[in-house]
Amino acid sequence: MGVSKFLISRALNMVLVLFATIFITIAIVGPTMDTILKRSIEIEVKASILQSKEVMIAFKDPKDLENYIQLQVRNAIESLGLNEPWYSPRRLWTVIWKLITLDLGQSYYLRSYSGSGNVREIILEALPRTILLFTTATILNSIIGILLGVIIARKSGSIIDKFASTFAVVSNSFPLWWVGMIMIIIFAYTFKLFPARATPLIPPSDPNYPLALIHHMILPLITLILIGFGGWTYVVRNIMIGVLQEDYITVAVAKGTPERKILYGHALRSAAPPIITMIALSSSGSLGGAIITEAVFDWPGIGRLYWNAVSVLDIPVIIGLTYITTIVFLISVFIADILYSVFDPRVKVG
Amino acid sequence: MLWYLAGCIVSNSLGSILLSVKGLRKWFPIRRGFLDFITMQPIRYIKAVDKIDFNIKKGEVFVLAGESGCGKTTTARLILRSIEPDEGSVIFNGMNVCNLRGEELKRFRRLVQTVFQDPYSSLNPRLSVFDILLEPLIIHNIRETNSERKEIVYKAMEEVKLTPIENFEHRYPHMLSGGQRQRLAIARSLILKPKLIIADEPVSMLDLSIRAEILDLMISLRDKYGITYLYITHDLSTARYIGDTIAIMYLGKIVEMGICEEVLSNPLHPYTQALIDAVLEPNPNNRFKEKKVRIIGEIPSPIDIPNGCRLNPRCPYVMEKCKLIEPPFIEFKPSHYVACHLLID
Amino acid sequence: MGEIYNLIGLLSSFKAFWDEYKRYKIGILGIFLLIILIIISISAVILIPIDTFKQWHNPAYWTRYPKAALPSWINYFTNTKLPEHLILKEPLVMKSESGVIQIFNHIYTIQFNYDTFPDDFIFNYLIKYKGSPPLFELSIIRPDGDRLLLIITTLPPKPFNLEAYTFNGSIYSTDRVIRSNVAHYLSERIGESISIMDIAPQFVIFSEKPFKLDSKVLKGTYTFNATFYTFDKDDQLLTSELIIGGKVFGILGTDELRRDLLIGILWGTPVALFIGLSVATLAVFVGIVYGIVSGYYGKRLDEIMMRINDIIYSLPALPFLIILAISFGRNILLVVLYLTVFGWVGIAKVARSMALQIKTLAYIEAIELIGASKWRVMLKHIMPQITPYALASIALSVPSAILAEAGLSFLGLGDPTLPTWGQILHDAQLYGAAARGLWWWIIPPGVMIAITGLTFVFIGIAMDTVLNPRMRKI
Amino acid sequence: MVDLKVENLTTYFFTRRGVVKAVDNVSFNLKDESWGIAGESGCGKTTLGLSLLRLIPPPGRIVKGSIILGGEDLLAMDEQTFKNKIRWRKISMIFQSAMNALNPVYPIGYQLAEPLIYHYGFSKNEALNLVKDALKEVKLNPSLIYRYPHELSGGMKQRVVIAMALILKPEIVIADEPTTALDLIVQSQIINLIKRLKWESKISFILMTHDLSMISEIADKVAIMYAGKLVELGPSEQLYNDPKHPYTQSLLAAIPRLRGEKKKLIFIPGSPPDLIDPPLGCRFHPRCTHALPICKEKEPPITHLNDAMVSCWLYSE
Repeated sequence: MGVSKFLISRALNMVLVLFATIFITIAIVGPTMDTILKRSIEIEVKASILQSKEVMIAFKDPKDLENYIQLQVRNAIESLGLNEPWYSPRRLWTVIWKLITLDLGQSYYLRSYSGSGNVREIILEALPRTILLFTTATILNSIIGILLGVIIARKSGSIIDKFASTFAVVSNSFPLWWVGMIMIIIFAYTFKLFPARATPLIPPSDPNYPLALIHHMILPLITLILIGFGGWTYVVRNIMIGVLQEDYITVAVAKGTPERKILYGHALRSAAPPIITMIALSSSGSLGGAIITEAVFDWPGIGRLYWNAVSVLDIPVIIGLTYITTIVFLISVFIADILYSVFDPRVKVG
Repeated sequence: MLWYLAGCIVSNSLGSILLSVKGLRKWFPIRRGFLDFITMQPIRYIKAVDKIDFNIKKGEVFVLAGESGCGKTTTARLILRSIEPDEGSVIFNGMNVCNLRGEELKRFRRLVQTVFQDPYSSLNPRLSVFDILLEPLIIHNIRETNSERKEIVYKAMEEVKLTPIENFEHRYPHMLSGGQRQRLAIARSLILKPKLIIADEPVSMLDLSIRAEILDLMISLRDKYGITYLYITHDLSTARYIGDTIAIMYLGKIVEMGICEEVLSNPLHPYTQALIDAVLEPNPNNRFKEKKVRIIGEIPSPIDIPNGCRLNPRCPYVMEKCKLIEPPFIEFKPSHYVACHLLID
Repeated sequence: MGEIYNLIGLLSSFKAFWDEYKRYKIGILGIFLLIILIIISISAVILIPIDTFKQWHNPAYWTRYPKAALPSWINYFTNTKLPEHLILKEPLVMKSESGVIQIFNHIYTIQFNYDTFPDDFIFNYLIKYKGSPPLFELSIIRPDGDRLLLIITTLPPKPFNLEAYTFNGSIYSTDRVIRSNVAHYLSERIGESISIMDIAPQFVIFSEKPFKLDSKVLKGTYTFNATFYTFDKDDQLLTSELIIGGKVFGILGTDELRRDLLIGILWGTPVALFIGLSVATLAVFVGIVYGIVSGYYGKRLDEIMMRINDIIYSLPALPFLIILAISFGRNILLVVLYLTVFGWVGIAKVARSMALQIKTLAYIEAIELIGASKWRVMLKHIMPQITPYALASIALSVPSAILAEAGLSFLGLGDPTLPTWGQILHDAQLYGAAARGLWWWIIPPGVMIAITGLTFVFIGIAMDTVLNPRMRKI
Repeated sequence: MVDLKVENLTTYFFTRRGVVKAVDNVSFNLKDESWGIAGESGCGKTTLGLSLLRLIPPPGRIVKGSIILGGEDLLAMDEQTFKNKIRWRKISMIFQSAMNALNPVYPIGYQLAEPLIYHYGFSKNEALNLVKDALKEVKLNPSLIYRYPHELSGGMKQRVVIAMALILKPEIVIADEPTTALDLIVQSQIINLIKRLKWESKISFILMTHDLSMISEIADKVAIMYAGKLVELGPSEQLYNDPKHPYTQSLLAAIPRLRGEKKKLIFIPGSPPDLIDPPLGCRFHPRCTHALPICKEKEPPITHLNDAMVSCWLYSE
């Protein structure tokens, strides 16, 4: 099977997974969503009726009024299709169609900085900030990890290797967000080098906002790297040690290929496919994990948005975010596949 | 009791046909991706075994020889019904193996046993020698009491000279040498008193110095219990050492078949001839001359099988006809069959 | 293929495995830590009454404890000795009678050698009386011999409907009477009248003379004397308790909600071990069975099963955990279930690939051709080979389960009936502990999470090194 | 004039389980001829080959001995000199499995060009042109330089690996089981290729294999290795027609023949020893049918018989 065929089949697979994910999300939040929606419609309808005096006057008997309200509520529910269960084809199709067209609806409570309640706008406002922080961290981590991993793989068993491996294992065992709290104690409380909250105090419209954002980003970034690069180094080291045991490395040594060329050419090139996959997966995987980290640093990205949405149960925002996160994840998987086929000439998946 | 009697019957009726393979065919479809399915790509096949016929007589060693990928192992699997054929039949002892179900199939499994190439992976590493030999008895529910079963196991161990028994019965496979493992594998195949043992390259992974031991063991068991062997190999020298009848396979077809000694000393098919040329002999004079290599290149993939005679792109004697028509399988001399256009006219 | 076979051979007995395992220092260290964690868990369960941990989320239970107090060992490292929070329950008891009057004395003697003043003090008592309400007097004798009468009062009368009245009284240092008495004492000493509104009794009582704003603490022995005069022979002073509010408390200090962090940390251990081990075991079990069935049966079933696996793998785990916790509840067993749902996927993949490898080994075909059923092959000939791997992956899955649970708890989605390390950190975050520098509230839970994780990582790495010949040096 | 003198070469692996005595006091002398080193699996052939290239992976180490090529002791050289002057330039190697000896992510042309680039400083394009010639020499189409290893058949890969070993025109080429995993007919093709190279380019091959028949196709002199030791060595004719050591005799009698009279094969009972704890005295004695009491106690000395040398008590006084 050729590369293009391989990629097309991966793309089809991606779409399939995406739909399954949406379905599962709806299935989990669907029932909750329905009750909440119905209740809020009821309140809305009641409020609008009780506010308008003309309607009130028209009814003499409170029973009639009650019946009228019930009727209006039922109409409203029916017009939204809420009388059918969440799994009815019509409603599923509406939701899926809306998701495909990226029409993520209106939020219940949350608003964007500009005051808009459009879910897509709210998410698109937060997404770049998360990408700014976490993608930068992933890129820096992978660079440090690859360089360091290659060096210690060559000296596997040495003191520096043991030290680095231990650091990797130990640093990976601490919760990232906990380290974040410690970093705040050290650098924001004790030494007062960085602000404790990562959200800049000036409004986003201010021209200095991007600069302020970067200043506030330094502490979370340092934390992400401190905790992250060890793991990267360790994984790269392990892959490299495996590759360095291959016969073709011995052959390269025998041929007189300089060591640098062996490490960064032969070995790293062969180790590239899994490493590339790892970069792609972890740069998107971090979006999901961002929730807690952003909560600790109060970083105004999608993680904190997700957290806010969950705290007030803003279901449209939750679904929208889950959807966007999954899309980003799947796209990275797809990119990883493409890169894999670029770096590994053997790629042939049946 | 039946299994015991069966052995006696066999020894009395040497020469009659035990296993008959007729028009056996197995094409493996190549897995199509989702995309191939949509674009209506035709299904392509690996033509592993493409209509072969042969008979194995009771008590003989029938050799199926050929290079890797020629379909010999697939043939064995078809006979064992480890995979289902697309076409053709396998008649064993009067029953059509392809139609067996349930208890009948289980009985068949008891009568036909296998010995594999790799003595390292063909034994469950978690079981001791004793347990490995006990396993078939448990599966087939042979003899009720433990002491009776123990007796059978010990007897099998003695048979293959895994003695003294107390030294071996509690060992695990990794504590045995390659030769001992292969003897254990033979003991396991023997324990159900089979009529046919299919041995797939049983010595090719063993060191030279112990190969003869295994081959001799196999022959002695044949003489003692009248067991029939289907011996699968790429090594014509051991084939000659142990075989009675030989069939040479190339790309899913049998190209030549006959008495072992006859085929190997008077090969008729160019492929057989080339194979025999290629066999190495320990002779210091060889180093002064080039080896004769009659056919060129390497075996093509069994997906893209050439039209006509399958050997035609590599054959030194190729004729126009060879590229168009598949040669029939004829009895060129008494009991010596061959499929080659050169011999038809 | 050969590798996996050798591996299985190597591990054919537990002893062989252990001989190999114990060569790895890291593995020994892991087991050592595990034993410590188990000891902590057992002692937590035995030593700390279950009531205590059930009260974890009940603020009323913790009122006698200080607010956000540092751990008491901090005094060894600083020049200024901070007062320890004292909860004294064993006074010197004296009892005398004169006629119908009984006099109960509870005398607390404390050495107060700290450099800063206590926060406050509280005196609690429990008295039972039948007759006229008893008279109560609380006084203090300072190291310089001054005696201060803090309060003298009559207890409330016995309700008519009761035969005997058990009265639970509390005297706070902030009580108006005390402030007034102390103000009186102070104005006598400095010759100025003091408004009782300006008085914080502890700053006077524990201060050096002359009483100035920057006066230091008067170090020495303080005697609190509580005297009760009762008027019936059956009247009894049951218990009393003197709390000197300090700035340091216990081994780990307290949090903003006055909870003793030591209790939270100790009780967190068995909870974390339970969650970690049960999630890991369940996930590995499900993953292995799933993987073996998928790998061994192969073909279409495998295809379907692996697609399902892919889908779960692609779900963003934490968002979904949050959704699940909100939609279905956050009982500890449910949390275990949620974490399992996301935990088995990777293991199933590995188990499947191992099953596929083992399936290609000739002995599987051999046993099939002898006539063994599919179940027999899976249970007797595939499963045991994967078991050692399963044990290693259980060990390696524990840390991620613990981290995930801690994360959920940190977001406030943990089981609200249990103290967990994640929840302690959640509260710390809620009260801005990091930005306020309350390090003792943050460091121990994180360190415990890491140590517990490391324990299993160490064990897992050692097992994995034994099991994975490629990583092992000859 | 090639003159390789290996004396008392000893290579051990220092493992956790103990010291694996993979190559123990091996001596031979190669002069403008091809050698075959025969031995069963695990006898130390590959380690011997890697020792000659000083490529023993840790925890292995050359413990003692000397390898003298053209008067220079290769083991006394510093690594840089050895790398620049000897390895691949004078001694190269055809590695055991062609599949694993080629890096899957580089086109084969580049892999063949590397020695030219790093030893002689050719530019990549110049080197690739020379590679094309080298491919022609092993009967491969020069256009293959842009192909990746997985696109070639087994026989082609084997030819590529041979071309790689020859690219710097070395004096000595070590071939470690050069035809394992190849089909019979392809094996003959490769043997013919090696023969032609030997005749035309005057390269001395050191062929290491378990297959005595294959050695007879190429080697002028043969050494038989058992459990890390050389037990017998001598000219081909001598060794095949009149083997001295009981091990050699048994090995030859264990080979099934396709031609000539059908003889009963013999086998050697038992299995080769563990090299961590080899038997005292002669390492072959537990499997030897001619074993004398002294064989269990003292290692046999080397006895010269005509052109051959044998290490066996049967031939020594």
